[in-house]
Amino acid sequence: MMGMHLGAPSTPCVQKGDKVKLGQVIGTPEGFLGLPVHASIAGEVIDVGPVQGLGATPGIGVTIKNDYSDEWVEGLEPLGNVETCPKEKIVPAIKNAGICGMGGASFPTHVKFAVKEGQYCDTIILNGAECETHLTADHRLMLENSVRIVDGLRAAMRALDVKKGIIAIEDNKPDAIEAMRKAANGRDGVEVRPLKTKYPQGGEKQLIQVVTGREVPTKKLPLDVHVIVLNVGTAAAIADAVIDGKPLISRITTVTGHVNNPSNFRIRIGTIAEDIIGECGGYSEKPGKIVFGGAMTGMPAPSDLIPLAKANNGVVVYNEKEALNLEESPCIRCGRCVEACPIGLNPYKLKYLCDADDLKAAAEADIMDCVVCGSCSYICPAHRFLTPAFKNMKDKITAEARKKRG
Amino acid sequence: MAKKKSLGAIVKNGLLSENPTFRLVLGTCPTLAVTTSALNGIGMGLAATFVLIFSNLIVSLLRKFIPDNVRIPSFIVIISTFVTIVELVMKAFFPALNSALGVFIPLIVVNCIILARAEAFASKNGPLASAADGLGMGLGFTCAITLIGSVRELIGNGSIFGFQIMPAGYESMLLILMPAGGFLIFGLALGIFNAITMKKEGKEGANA
Amino acid sequence: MSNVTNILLFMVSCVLTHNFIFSRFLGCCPFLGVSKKVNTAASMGLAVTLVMTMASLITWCIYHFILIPLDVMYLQTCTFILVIAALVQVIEMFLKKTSPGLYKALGIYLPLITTNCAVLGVAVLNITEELNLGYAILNGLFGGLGFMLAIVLMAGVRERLETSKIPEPLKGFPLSLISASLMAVAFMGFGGLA
Amino acid sequence: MNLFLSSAPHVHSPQTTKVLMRNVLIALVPCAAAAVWYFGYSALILMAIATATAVLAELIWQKCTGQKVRIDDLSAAVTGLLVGLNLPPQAPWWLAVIGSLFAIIIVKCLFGGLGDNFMNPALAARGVLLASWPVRMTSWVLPTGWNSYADAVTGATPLASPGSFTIKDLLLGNIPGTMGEVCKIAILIGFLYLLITKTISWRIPVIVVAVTFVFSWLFGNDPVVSILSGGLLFAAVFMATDYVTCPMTDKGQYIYAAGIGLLIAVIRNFGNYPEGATYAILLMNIATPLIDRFTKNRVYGHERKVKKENG
Repeated sequence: MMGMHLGAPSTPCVQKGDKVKLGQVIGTPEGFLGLPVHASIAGEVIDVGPVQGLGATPGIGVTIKNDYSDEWVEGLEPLGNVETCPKEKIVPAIKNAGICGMGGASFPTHVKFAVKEGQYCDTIILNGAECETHLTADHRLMLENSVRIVDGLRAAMRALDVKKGIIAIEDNKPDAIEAMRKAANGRDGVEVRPLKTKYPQGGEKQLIQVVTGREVPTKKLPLDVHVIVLNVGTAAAIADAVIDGKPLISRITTVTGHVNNPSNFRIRIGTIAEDIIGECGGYSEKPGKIVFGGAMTGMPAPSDLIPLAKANNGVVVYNEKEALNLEESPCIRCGRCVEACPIGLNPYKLKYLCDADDLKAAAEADIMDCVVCGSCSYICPAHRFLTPAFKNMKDKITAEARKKRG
Repeated sequence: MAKKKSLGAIVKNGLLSENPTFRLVLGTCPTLAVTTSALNGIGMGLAATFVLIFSNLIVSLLRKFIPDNVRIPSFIVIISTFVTIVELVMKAFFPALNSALGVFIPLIVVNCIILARAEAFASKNGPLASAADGLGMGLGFTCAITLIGSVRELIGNGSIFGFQIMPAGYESMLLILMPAGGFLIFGLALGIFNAITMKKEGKEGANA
Repeated sequence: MSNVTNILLFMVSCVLTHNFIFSRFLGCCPFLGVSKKVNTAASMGLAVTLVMTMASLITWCIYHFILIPLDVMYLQTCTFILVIAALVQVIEMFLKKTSPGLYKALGIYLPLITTNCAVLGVAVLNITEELNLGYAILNGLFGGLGFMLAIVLMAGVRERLETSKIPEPLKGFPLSLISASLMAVAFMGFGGLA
Repeated sequence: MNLFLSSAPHVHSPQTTKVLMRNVLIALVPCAAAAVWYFGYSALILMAIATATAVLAELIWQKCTGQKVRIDDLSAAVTGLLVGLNLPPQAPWWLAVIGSLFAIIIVKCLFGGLGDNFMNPALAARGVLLASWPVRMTSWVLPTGWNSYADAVTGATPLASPGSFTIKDLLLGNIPGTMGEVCKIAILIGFLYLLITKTISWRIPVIVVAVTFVFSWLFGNDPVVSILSGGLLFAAVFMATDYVTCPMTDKGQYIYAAGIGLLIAVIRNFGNYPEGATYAILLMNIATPLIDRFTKNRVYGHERKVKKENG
């Protein structure tokens, strides 16, 4: 898929019938936020055209038939050890590898590293919190290649010459904390910080507040409080790109829910859900809903032919009873959503503004600060659709602002 | 209001389509305070009607001579003279009613209906039409507060105009005679009135 | 010392027990009309308190120093209402100059105060209850504060009701009246306080 | 295969409105049982009538205004039972019917149904009944117990004549009073149940009782008795914590509860009603929208300024 990252989708640079090797660029980046797209398997391109992704409208995609040769493309330029390689080469390597945030936001990492004039970064936080339900992808990653993660962190720290790197892991993963501590000792400036398990601590704003005590002011970026947050998966990808020069072609994803044996896989980007679930021994029950991502923020898939994107850290299958979304009943003003909101907003009030489609009042009531974490809809006893309403309203407001900027 | 309407039509309009209490929601203070019994309601209604008719009459007669920017104070003077007349008449002939209505007799001056009608209608139309409008408005007001007054008296102490209606075992609901009851009954009456007119408009809209 | 306590008692009675709206029914028209927003309601309440206090002062003096000597007590209603109308005019001009913000916030409601039953009501009550000058002014002030308390609470409630699914025929006045009746039930709790 | 496309979040907490209301009903069972134990069979009838009328009224209202019938969320049943528990044991049956009708139709449905009323329906009904039929609502009766059918012995409540009842009586509840408020132990059991099931938070009841304790002591009467007598405990646990009519934020609930406590003490000592709890809570219900307006949580990333304008 060309549109797997935040920003303009790339344009395919291969035609039907071409032979592609593993890691070959099949989509050139477009615009400031653009990222190259790489072939995650070697084989023959059988179609370049619209593919139904998670978004409402189908995007452009390249379908490759796998010839199982897994032959790497030439011309990869590994930089060797992260501690000694030339600093200025790291960020371009990240861009060429097509790395974007793998926690869910899919924000191109090289743009995050572009530190503008007058800004500086003094801490890099690796998000190992993984507070999302059902998902253990990052947990697995931290157990199996903790050294790679620390390498990626060191590469990022050297690229931006940052002194302090903190790996934040929730204390419901003690073995991961142990593994990361072993990998991190001796590496200067790297520290593992266990956190008390709490949803939605994995969110960027919450993590910064918990780890550094700083608050990202409204309408500002983490860089404005001199912090950059990376997912542990992204750090591992950076290490692959810098050390072996390999692009981002696969990721660890949890496949769980009503499948015969739920497990974590290292899946090639672009594999369709049907094959992934097939790998787990198929559905254990008639599926009602397939969700890419966790239960609190995951996106529902229209069918099981959806390809895996770079930021999908989970594929969860629900049966029909769970999928049935109970119908909204009147709000009983119990205040649970106000308590649940990590940002301190008034979800019940915002919901009325969204129902009345009052963009100005909603913007005034700071709806743009909503991180769409789903806590309010989860806790609401009356099943009111709070998070979806806020998501649509935020999109409307950004679309409106973009139209105005024109 | 400029088009020539027959006097009857003006009176009817005051009663129904533009009933001051239900439709324009004017004069709420006396409506709430005084309707503790039907008798008070009628007393207040007639007093207000008297003032309405004559003040409309005088205002429309003098409308050519009153310079525009002094309009409101002059209206007030006219209205207050009639109110004083009513006050003195009340004190003389109906002392019981006067004590029942209490402070609300002088308050007729400030009653929004009168000033509103004087301002909206009387200053633009001939004396006869204004008097008719005064009568219509006054009757509309009287009917409305008598209706509410009787409802409150019926529930409040089981009688209308003093005749015991409710069966002996009935224990009257004292709340209705209190301010809270006044607000409630007036609110419900307005609600029902709106519901009826909406259903009527709905029907008219449907078959129109 | 006793003077302070019975002023305190008088205040409690004026603001709470015999609240101008909930137990004396004076000033309901603006109470229903203006109480859409809490800000306008507060400024309206302030203006009415101001007018009522000054009105009670002036009308009391007129009554005792002009009407009684000339023995024309029956002219009471005319003189009072004219004084109030003039007073509102003066305040309107005064406000326009000193605090245009408040003036703009009040806007059309200022002339409405002249027809506000509470203002004339307090003036007449001062006379019928034979209050001396001190208590007359207090009656105006505390009456106004009671009015303001009621109208601000009402505005709070009505703002809250904006987000409720009110049945069609009840929108606007009818529901405000019913809410006022529920508030009156609550205010009865202050009965006998003073 | 057709898949549902419902949006995130895909899981939901088990506490639905129905579960919460059911918890409140269960918490009320001890009080109801105590009432039947002390005041005999008539208490049971009264409560049944009140609850049935409430549920029926809501059903008919929702049917004839064409709304979706939602009586299964038990909110009408809770209101009905509360109206029942607020009546004196010897109250006539029509008092329960009128109380429930007023609570459901006027205070709740006219304002738009569940969640839209700004005043606690059961309490407003009690206020109205107290004002309309003062004699009926204040004819207290000494508990004659389940078995004895001797006609009731009237007596003043502990509030009206303090010191005539020992603390034990107050706790156990063989004292005159409305059905719900007599047995303090039952109320405490209900309160614990609500706390364990996280249906309500401790904030409001504890602060209301604490503030009343302090002010009763300040106003010079024995605080312990004043807390255990009258409708305070019952009102604080079941009435003041009604979601719909109490503020949304913690800060707001502190102010709301403190206000109630203060008003209870003031009305009890200076007003002419022995029972202040009803009116105190009604008054604070009116103030709740204003409290909500001025106790906004600080939004993440905004400096500490109280936003006055937007609602």
